[in-house]
Amino acid sequence: MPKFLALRDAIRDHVADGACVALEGFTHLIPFAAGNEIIRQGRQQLHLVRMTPDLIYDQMIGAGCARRLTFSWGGNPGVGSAHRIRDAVEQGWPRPLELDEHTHAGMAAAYRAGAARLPFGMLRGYIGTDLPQHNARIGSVRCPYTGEEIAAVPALNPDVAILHAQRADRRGNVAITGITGAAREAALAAAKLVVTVEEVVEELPPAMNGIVLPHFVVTAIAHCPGGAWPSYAQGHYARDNGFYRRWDAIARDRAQFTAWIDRHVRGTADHHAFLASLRLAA
Amino acid sequence: MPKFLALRDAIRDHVADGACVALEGFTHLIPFAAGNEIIRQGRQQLHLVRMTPDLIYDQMIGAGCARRLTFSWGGNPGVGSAHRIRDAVEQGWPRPLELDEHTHAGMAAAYRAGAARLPFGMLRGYIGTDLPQHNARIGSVRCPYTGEEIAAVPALNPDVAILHAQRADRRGNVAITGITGAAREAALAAAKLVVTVEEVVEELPPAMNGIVLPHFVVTAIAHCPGGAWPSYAQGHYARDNGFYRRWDAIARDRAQFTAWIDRHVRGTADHHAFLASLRLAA
Amino acid sequence: MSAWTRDEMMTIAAARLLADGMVCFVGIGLPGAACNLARLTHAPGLVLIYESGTIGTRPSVLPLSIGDGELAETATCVVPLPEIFSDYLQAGRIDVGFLGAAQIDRFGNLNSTVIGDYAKPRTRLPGAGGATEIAAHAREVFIVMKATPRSFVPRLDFQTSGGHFPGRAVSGATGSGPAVVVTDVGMLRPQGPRNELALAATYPGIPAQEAVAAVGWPLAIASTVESIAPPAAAELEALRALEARTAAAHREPVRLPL
Amino acid sequence: MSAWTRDEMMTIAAARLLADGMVCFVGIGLPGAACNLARLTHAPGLVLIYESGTIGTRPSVLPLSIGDGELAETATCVVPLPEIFSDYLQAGRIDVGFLGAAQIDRFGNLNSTVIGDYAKPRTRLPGAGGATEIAAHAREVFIVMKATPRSFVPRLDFQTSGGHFPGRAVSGATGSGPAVVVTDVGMLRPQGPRNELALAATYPGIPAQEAVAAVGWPLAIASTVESIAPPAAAELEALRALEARTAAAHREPVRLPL
Repeated sequence: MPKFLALRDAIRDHVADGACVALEGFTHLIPFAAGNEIIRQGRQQLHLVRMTPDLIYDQMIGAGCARRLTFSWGGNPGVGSAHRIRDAVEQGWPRPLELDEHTHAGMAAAYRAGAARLPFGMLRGYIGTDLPQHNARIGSVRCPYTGEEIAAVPALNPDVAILHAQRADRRGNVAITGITGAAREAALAAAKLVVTVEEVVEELPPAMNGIVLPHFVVTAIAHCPGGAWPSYAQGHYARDNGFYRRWDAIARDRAQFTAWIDRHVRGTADHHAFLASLRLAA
Repeated sequence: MPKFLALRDAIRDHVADGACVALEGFTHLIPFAAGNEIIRQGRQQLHLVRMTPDLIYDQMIGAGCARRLTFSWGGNPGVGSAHRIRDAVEQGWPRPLELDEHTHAGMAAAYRAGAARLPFGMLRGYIGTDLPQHNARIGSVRCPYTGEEIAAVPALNPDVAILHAQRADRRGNVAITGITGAAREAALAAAKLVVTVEEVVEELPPAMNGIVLPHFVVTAIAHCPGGAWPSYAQGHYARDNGFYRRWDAIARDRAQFTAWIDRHVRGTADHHAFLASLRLAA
Repeated sequence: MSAWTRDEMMTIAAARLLADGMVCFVGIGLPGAACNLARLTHAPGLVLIYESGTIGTRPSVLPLSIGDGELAETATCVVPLPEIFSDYLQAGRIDVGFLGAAQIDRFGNLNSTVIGDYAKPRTRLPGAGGATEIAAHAREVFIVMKATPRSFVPRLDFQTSGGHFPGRAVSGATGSGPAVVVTDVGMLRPQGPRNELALAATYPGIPAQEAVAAVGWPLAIASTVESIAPPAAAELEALRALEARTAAAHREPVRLPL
Repeated sequence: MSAWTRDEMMTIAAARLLADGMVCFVGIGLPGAACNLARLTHAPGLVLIYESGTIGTRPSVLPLSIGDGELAETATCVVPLPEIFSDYLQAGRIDVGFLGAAQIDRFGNLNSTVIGDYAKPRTRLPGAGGATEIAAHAREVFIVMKATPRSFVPRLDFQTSGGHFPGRAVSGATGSGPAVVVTDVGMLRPQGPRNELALAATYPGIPAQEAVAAVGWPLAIASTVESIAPPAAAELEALRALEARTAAAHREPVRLPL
């Protein structure tokens, strides 16, 4: 049965320095509030895992939380570069970032293997690419029936996965509607699962084949409305495409980035105060 | 784009003697009408694949359609034996039946591998069981990272999968609600997919995360109301548990079984006539 | 409330083993009755998972199959069967797996495949289904079977699912194997270095000798044998009401979809 | 209708390559515009799949990301991302995969990973995303890129995705590789035994020399060079309306969820 905690307490209790952490959500339901809280609490040396390290990891990496990144696409979707990730890779600022780089198909196979507690995933992948020359973790396995060589990746089993979802019920079942990416797989692959939600309801709407993470796979739930902003929560609020565009200028410059993080993230007590401070600045 | 056909034509065009055929649906949405039509058309030497060869394969095997069975559990759920399957295995009546026997977890891995066009599936399975001693297709693979030995099964890629579903739209998208078992995986693993549906609608209800087989994976659709009886179609009709119980007596005896098949299946023109003949007999 | 039957005692004894909040992989028949009885009495937060893919299902009557429509309608969610086996069972998320079988041996190994030779069986049984991997990966396995010398045998004709077989510890099985065998004449639990099943609990009015006689191998008696309390009125009432609702529901004629 | 721009010609030329009913794996930017334009004009039955998991999506405006909410709302269904890659792309169910990149070489190999050395890059690019497996397994690959000598290079700094690389036939790639590269100065197609890209089509008023000058390797000219018809009024109108709707939608301020 998950605990219902304030986000501050959920992060304090479940994200340790040096931990392997996956904040997932593919464009949709990205747990930005949780990422900000990790920055606020000054976590260090994290091994961050995420298929698409976009703004959320740009912020965390720029704020100095990470030492290592497992990923398959890192940029600002539809806009351009993730400038803070670039700076960490190109210049080692604010600290060097070790890369464990994959393709989407490879990451998906690795999460799936992790969710099933298999030691590796496989795919017909990494064909015609230089990636395996630079990542020794990309391997292969021989089919015991056909003799074919199939690409392999080690299972991903983060210490903790963090998701944002639309709603949880009082027992801690978590329901998600819309694009999930590999969020379900990452959630089930992790040793612990922390979820921020838009609302806590008495009873979830009948799900039938909908996506529900049953309460016994959830470690902690934090009620955090707006927790996916500037990404979106289907049925609650839309993606703030304007902010994604504006982020390009904020993140391009170290000083400007740090001022933004200091003022809006480190300078606020929680996600509500963060959003209020942004509204004030707008 | 799938063709909309009469069930008779769909079976005639897509199920050849000797083919490898998977009629899937786990307790729910079992394509009984399609099975009956295969019997009616006198198909022979089929390699039947199904996790749970229950009444539908009891009928097809008793009617002499099959030479080989890939499966993981064969019985009358909650009632007892599948008498016709037993007779084929124990006495070779009406013809011998070769078994390719697995566990549910193994079949699921094999369908999943088939759907992904991987040559094999893997699982932490077949532990503490004599099955691998009797099925040479159950193998193993060594993890390239940990050195662990993991059970392997060859991918299942039937020539044709047959499902029953609640509804299709005019473009041939097929929507399923409720228990699916491994039906989606079997459908995507097969070279061709034939679906019988309760209704054809102009537009499907908004699906979001619901289960839809998009039209480009569907080969043919036959409108066949009641096509899952005596199993059920969630939202349309309930499982006829009474018939499952009555089947035990019908199937126990070769002559009685044959008389039933001759009268109700071979003696009727189509599924509607089949149901009418049963109502008359009741 | 009339006197209880042995079948009722067996189901109630099995139900009592389930603590609130446990995640159970449920089979059909006796296990289903025990799990649902527990849910309707002392363990309302019991999570029932059926291999059909229904998670957290709360049926008001016992299903005939493991995939009846009510299981889907009352579930927290319905997931594809492959996920149940890979992401729940294999991933170690099942507290208790319930199993029955045609034959059991003294180490809790089970046969549900054939009587006689595999290639030319005297009786072909349904086969493994989910049992092999439940036996391997559920944290604990509870077995519910009526005891007879024909089913509690010195040697299985075929081993479908592993109990405390030699080498279990290095086999890749992640669960701890059978914790209890609930029968109609008492409960057996593994003991000693080889985890041999021994009579560990008796029911009121059913002496240990009856259990010994019902088991086809020389049944060991545990050093301490628990005396199980008789069914409480509330337990019997709940079980009988469940069975009456079930019988009524299954008697209801289903119209042909014509 | 005003005169067309080269970007419009490029998008319209790409859109024309798509036949009704094709199943397309769509990227963001130019490919998304081309696919949606085709869907809104001559190919209403085009099936658009985004790697976010949306199948058969019909957005009224172009999304900024590949996972905007409208893609989910207008989709036939939304499936988990792993299924898109395993059961659709890897399974060979995608007719056309659209790709762009930072660099392309004469065999249609693509770089979207780094400029400079991988370990110490001059410019770190976003990386592969879905591209590597799209390049391998889509039945055909259509590339859409503006041509400049900086992007059409003799030698890639890093090969992210394979075009007609040596050994493709035995590499396990199940698709046939790049069929066309649509640029703003003409279209290239592979030719000859080594499948080297050659100028295969020109746009009205843009001579072959412009294409040759825009490409950083000595560009071959195909034996027959097709002359592409100028944008029709209906095409231009549909494209401009789509872009105007998109700009208006993206201009709409989003209220902070506070």
